[in-house]
Amino acid sequence: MKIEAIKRAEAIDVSILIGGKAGDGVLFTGNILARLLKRYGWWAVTYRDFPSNIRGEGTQYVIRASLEPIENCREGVDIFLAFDCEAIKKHAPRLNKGALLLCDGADAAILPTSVSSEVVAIAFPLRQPAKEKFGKELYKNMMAIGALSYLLGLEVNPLEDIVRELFFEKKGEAVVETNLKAVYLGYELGQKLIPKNKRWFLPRFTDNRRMILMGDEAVALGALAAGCRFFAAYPICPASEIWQWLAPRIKDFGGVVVQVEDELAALNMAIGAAYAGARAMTATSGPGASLMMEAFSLAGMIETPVVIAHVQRVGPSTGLPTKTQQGDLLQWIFGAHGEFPRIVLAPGSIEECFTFTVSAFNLAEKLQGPVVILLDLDLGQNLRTTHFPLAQDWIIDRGKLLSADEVAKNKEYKRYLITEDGISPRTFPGISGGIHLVESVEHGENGLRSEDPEIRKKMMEKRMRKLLSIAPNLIPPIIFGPPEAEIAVIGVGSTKGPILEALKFLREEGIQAKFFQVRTLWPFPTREVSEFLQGTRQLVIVENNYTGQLLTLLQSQVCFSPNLKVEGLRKYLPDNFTPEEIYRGLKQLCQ
Amino acid sequence: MKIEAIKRAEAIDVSILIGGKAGDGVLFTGNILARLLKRYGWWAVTYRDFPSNIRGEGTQYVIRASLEPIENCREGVDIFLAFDCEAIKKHAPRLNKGALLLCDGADAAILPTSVSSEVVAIAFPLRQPAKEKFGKELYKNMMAIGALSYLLGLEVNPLEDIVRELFFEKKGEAVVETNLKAVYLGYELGQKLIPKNKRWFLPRFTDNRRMILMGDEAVALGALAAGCRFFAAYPICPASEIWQWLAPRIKDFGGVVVQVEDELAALNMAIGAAYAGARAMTATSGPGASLMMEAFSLAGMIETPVVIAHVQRVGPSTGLPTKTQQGDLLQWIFGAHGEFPRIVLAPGSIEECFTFTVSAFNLAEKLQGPVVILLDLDLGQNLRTTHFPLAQDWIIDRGKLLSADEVAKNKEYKRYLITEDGISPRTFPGISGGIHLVESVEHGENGLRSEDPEIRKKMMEKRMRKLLSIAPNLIPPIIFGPPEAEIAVIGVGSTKGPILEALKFLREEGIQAKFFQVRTLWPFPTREVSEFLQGTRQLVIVENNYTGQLLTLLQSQVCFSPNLKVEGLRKYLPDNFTPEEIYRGLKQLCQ
Amino acid sequence: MPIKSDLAKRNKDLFSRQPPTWCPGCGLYGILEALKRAAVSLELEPAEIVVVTGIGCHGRFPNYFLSYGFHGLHGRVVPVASGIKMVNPKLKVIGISGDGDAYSIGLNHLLHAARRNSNILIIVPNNRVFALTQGQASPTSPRGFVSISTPFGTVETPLDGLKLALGAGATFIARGFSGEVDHLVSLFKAGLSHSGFALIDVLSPCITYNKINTYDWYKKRIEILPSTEEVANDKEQAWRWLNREDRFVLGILYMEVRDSFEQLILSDSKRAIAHLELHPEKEKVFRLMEKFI
Amino acid sequence: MPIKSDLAKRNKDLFSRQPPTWCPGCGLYGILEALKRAAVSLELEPAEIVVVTGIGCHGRFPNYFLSYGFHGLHGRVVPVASGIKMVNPKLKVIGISGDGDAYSIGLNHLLHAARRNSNILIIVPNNRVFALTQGQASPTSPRGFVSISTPFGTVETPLDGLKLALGAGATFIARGFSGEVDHLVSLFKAGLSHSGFALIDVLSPCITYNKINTYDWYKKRIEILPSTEEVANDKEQAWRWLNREDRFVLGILYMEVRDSFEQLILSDSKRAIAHLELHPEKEKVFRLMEKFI
Ligand SMILES: Cc1ncc(C[n+]2csc(CCOP(=O)(O)OP(=O)(O)O)c2C)c(N)n1
Ligand SMILES: Cc1ncc(C[n+]2csc(CCOP(=O)(O)OP(=O)(O)O)c2C)c(N)n1
Ligand code: SF4
Ligand code: SF4
Ligand SMILES: [Mg+2]
Ligand SMILES: [Mg+2]
Repeated sequence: MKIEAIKRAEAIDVSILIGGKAGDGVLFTGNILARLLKRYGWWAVTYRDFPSNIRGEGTQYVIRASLEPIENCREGVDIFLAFDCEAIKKHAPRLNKGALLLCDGADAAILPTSVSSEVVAIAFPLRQPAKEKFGKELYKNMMAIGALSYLLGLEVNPLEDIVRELFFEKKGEAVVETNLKAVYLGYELGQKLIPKNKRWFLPRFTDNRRMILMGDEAVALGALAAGCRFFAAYPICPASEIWQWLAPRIKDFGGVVVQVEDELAALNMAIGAAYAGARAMTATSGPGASLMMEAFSLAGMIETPVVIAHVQRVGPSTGLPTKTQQGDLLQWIFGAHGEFPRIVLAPGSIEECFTFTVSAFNLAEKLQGPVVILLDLDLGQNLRTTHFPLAQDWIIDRGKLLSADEVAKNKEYKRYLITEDGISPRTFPGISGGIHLVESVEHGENGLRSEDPEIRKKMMEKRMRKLLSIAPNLIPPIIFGPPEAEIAVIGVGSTKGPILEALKFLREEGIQAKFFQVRTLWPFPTREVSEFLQGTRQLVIVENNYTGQLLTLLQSQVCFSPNLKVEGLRKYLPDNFTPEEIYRGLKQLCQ
Repeated sequence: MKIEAIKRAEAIDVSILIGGKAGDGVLFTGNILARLLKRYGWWAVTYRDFPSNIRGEGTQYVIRASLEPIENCREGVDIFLAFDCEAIKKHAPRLNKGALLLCDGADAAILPTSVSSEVVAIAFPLRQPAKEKFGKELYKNMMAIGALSYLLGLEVNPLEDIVRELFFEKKGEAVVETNLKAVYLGYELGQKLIPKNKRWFLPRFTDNRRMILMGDEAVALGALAAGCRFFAAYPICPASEIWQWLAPRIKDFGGVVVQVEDELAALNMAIGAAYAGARAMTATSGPGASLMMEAFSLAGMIETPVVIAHVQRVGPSTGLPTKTQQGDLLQWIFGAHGEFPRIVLAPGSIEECFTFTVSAFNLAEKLQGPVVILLDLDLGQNLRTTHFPLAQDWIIDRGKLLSADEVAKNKEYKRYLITEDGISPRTFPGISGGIHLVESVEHGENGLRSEDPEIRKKMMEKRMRKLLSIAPNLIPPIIFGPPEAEIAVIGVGSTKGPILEALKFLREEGIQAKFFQVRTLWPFPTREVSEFLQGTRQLVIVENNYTGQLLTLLQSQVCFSPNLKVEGLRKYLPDNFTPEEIYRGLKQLCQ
Repeated sequence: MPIKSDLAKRNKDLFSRQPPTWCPGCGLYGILEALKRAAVSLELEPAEIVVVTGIGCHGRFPNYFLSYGFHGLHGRVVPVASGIKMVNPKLKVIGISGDGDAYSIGLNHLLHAARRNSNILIIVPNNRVFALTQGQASPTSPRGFVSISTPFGTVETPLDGLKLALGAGATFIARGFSGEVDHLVSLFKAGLSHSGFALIDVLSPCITYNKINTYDWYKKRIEILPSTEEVANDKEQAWRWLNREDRFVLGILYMEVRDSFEQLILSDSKRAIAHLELHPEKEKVFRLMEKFI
Repeated sequence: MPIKSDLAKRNKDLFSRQPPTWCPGCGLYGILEALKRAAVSLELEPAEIVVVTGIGCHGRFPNYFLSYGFHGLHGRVVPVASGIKMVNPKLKVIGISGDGDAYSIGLNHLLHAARRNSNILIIVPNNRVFALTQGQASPTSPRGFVSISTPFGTVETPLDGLKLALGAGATFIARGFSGEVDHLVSLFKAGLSHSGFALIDVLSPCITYNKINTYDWYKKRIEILPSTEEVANDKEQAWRWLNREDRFVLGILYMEVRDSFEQLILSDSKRAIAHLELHPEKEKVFRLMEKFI
């Protein structure tokens, strides 16, 4: 297959898989290795596949490192460290030719026959020596790091630094020492057990102003940068990381994070805080999002800016809380009762998680309404390498906000003043002269409830007009690839990386394709899509769900030319696409 | 204007408006009059416009009676009974030529100049004599009934019966007597004050096997007929009538209605009851619907049949709780997180409220999932006359349900058995041999949670397949008018009546139009719409909202021919369309 | 902070927005009157007060009481009020939440705010019925209450929000009666002066939908505690008062001095979050980004 | 009703579905063990029990306990359980709801079921932490609890669900400890035999995320009431026990005999709604339609 061929000189792109059981510390090991590779000057990305269970079920962690910027892992694996034979059974088929399998214990013997004969399997004892030398099986993980370092030809210094950084603050020098000992033991074992000709030698680069972090953390950073100083939330996977990262840090900025009793409280509290003048936010996933719909509609009606991060997981219902999906694309667009302006932003990379979050706060205050940042677990929780800083600069634009002095000048302050752009100057409680009522019932300019049909009409139009007024400030889509390409692809969110890599595969075969990354999901970029599709014959919508929500949205907003062949490439397994899958899918659909 | 001309021989179609303030008893008066006219063998429909306030704000009630079946009121008014001058100011412009205005007190003098000179205004004292004779202003309402009876030329017997029926059960003979006295007093006053030549003489018809009721009541009747025996709900306007009508009556059928603490409890409790074997239901409006989204997704995942009636009011947020709108059309289709099969039915008449509710329960149990009956306030709360009985016959089909014996025969019962049609035989707790677990987390056939991608895939497909399997059982759309008509109209719910009447107006002008009534909103009748549109040049989507939700849905599901001119006719005032508005709108859009 | 208004104008009209349109005789009039008087007597300014209300007849309060107002969702008065208070502790944040609003759909929030000791005052106009939705039973309806939603009478134990708030750790709980406006003024003053979570349940007749718990009915059944000045921090005593079946004990039933949530969690309670000047704070943010290098 | 299973097989394995995968040492093992033993000892059959659980480590219960099971939403155990019970009162309906599930997101339902006196048993495996979501503070976390969500320690008053349930009118409240399985069996038996709303809060160590409230910590702080046979219907006594700060009082703290919600609202408690044969009942429906003529 072509894909195999694309995998060029191995030393510039390597994929490492660690497999075991929840509770084995796979996540921990993988995180260290990824950071280590990043420190080495490589672009590292990770893929985590964990059960929603504390203990006992199969888990895998993939680290891909490349000399070129990458956004996602691939299917093939070059190095596989297996903590048990179930992992081997499950993942061995993914081993590339010439790959190496290190296997704790004697399980290495039972390599499934499906595996290429060029794969070399080595029994590599970890648990046993860990227990013997350090008294705890857990040290097997640090040993594994050591072994992999040897295997990859890494120098030990940066590793030492990382271990020190990660452990020192929390646990003190003694712990660092023991852990380093375990690392060295693994390294030595590697020297003993791993055939020399199976080693890799990853060169070290010094230009190291790169960060490695997950989308949730980038959103949190974006919130701080944007001046978010109030965050109320209820724990839920995979969104808690956002505010849990903020919780110890926001104090330094004069702000506060509160864990509240449920999602109803979370959004209502954030709305209260925003009404009173703070930049306020909450974060959740599907089940919590469903609970927030009522308050979402409230924010729209009372025209209060509030930001909601929604990190999608597999649904319906509780679904698979630790797996990724794009199954809630339409929820914030059509979900709440009634009609009001709202904005849904969908970042597709770590930088975008940051910059879109900053924009979200600016847009929310300009719109005076709710703005959603829609991620998925893949983007939210996997580590990706990116440039430092996440943005060189950014602004804070609080929209039409009156100062206390300006309010004082006002004769009669009207919270819902009807204006040409629909946006009414805002003020906050505590300011004399600005006294007003925000009202969830239909109301007149002064906020007092009214059932007058004419007022209803005007207010509805005023509110909806706001979306048009801020249209120029929305985040525009990006188009990749040549306009004249035969194949057009549209996608959103975390599929960006794999789509772009798939396009690269196609390009290498001489097939041109272009990609339209939807970045503002609502209001939908109808004009831009239409332009993008001009003259195009083949359109493929790539999305990580069953029903084709992005396609549904697209169809509802864009008039397709009858000459356009439209296909959906969908995956509803609890996983994001691999670039290989998209490559294969596009080839098949666009023959 | 043409419309005026259409209003033919007055004696076959009369519109009466009663205007006053909340607390005046306008609703009560109007209800009696409507029932009275219905008993008279006329088709009566009503329109209520009440503030969401207990007291003090303007309120109106229109009764239209016709010799032909009608579904809605019109704009023009023939008889106007005003309890105060604000009402006159507001509604006088709607008076038809030759109309009569009865006005309590001296306010009749100040007829706005806009009113046709052919209108006759009469000062008609009500409060004053009511207070004098009966000690309470409230009796003005019964007096009004008497006066209107005289004015309309009604016989007094059926009126007496109605008053007796309405009061007797509750209050005893003494109360009946006083009320009747008030009626007669009003009648006599009418004889004195109303010019003879202004009287109408509505003939009485004896064929009286007709009912007059509101959509909410028809839904409640449908629920009883369908075997619904458990109803949990939280009060909300305009949906409470459904279960409040059921509350005293369901006991006779062995069932129960419970008022619970909130909407989260309501739907979860109904789901619990359905899981345990009952036909169970809840009812709500927009704000409650938003709160139900999480449990809606649950019902989809665990495959439990449950029925939800949603009576739409004006949003967003609290909006206008006593006014009608079709602003939540998309909420149940795209609103909850995750993807699962669901059905949304939208009745457009009283009969359909009944029959669709029966169908909803059958469909829910066949689908093993949630079914929504989507009404709007206009359909839910206004009285309409219809044939008795609401249906001659209906069936109860509980879908794939195993008897205890059948379960016993099963070796190993699997709740989520993968079948060709996607539907797995169901059983209920308490039955030996049927023990199973329903699971909101993704699960295998036996209900045990599983994160296996293959199982996920199969289960997702199994669940979604169910929608295809039950497609033949869905309620098909109805098409009115000739297939070759130039103008095509699509609408849903309570706009049915006014659209059909508007089409009649057009027909009388020689303009042919056809109407596609969407009756199953989801899954959308894509094929049927496409067929309907074949060869059509002009399509108008009529809907009672701002953003054009039905159009959005249509566009997302149907590929329009490029030759088709598509227009939206929308109203987002807190009112349903009048037939005149639709007539005017269609003429303007389709010139 | 708002400029103090002219002392000469300091009477309760300072707090009038529009004339109320509640049914004549409704208990809400007494509550409105009492709150205005309490605000005047504490020398509060309309601009430093925020009144948050739920949906119900009580929800109309900000239409009549002049101050900043937030008429939000049914049952969500408490989180909104807490959010406002946390970002601007200088404001007096008053939640007015009906018995349906506070004790049916919104009970969870109420008790969590109590355990947090959020520095807000929640007043529950307890008419023991869902009035605005036309007379359904509420959690506080007396047992056997026949209503449009409960044709056979309620069978549930009426809920006493004060008992629950006491159990949840509220630091101020009191009961008043709309028919005793002077007493209510003293409760509202104490509640507004309390630092921490205060819940005042006000027995408040609905003359339209609750024909049982009328003014007269209450007058025969209330007992007013002698003083609102000295209140024992005694949970057992409070519990006994709350469990009296013969009488409604009116007054401050429990009060405790304890740091409020805001005092405990805000880094700087003098610098309100709402008043922070927002800058990109690039250097600080870059420093945090560096941790990911 | 289910056929009684072979007496010889009547041991706790009758209720085993799969081997549990909770962390070794988790308090949930004790609860599972105790529930199985209680069910055996009351001669219950798996098919007549329904276990409803919330989301959390506790939510996995029906994977291990063999009976009808309903793993629903986070915080909605109580309404689901009530719905089941109302339509089939012959079932034993047991809700298992974590401290986060029952006392954070789901508290409102719990208290309303208590005031209704719904005939269900709710067991709260109270590990004082949100375990499944990896260790956030829960409403019952001790004050000062440092967690991933509360890096500076919690400042809220820990919530005691039993106090609130008592205040709401629950007719059976008890506290147990996962480390005292025999005692727990007796509580579960009593709870299962109680007719009306029963809440059993079980102190249950989470060895992974709560390093404070361990088995040893509890062992020093529990006091077991002598008898579970005779329990006084004494709210004041219960309140005192619940307010003890030095000790966790284990046992049945309050019990009262009163008609359950189901007894009071169901027209015929012998004819379960779930077992009604559904027919169109045309004549009856027509008669109701006739009222609209
Ligand atoms: C989510 C939601 N559910 C239901 C309603 C309908 N509703 C409006 S007011 C109300 C109850 C009001 O009772 P209470 O809080 O006691 O206020 P009162 O009218 O008695 O002052 C209800 C159920 C709503 N607005 N929102
Ligand atoms: C609506 C919703 N919000 C949040 C979550 C995420 N969540 C799952 S379990 C849990 C808390 C579990 O705590 P607890 O009930 O104490 O259970 P434990 O794991 O400790 O047994 C949360 C917040 C969810 N599933 N649904
Ligand atoms: S209905 Fe009751 S609560 Fe509402 S305003 Fe009238 S008396 Fe007051
Ligand atoms: S995380 Fe805690 S509660 Fe969950 S299984 Fe492990 S010990 Fe038990
Ligand atoms: Mg009330
Ligand atoms: Mg817990």
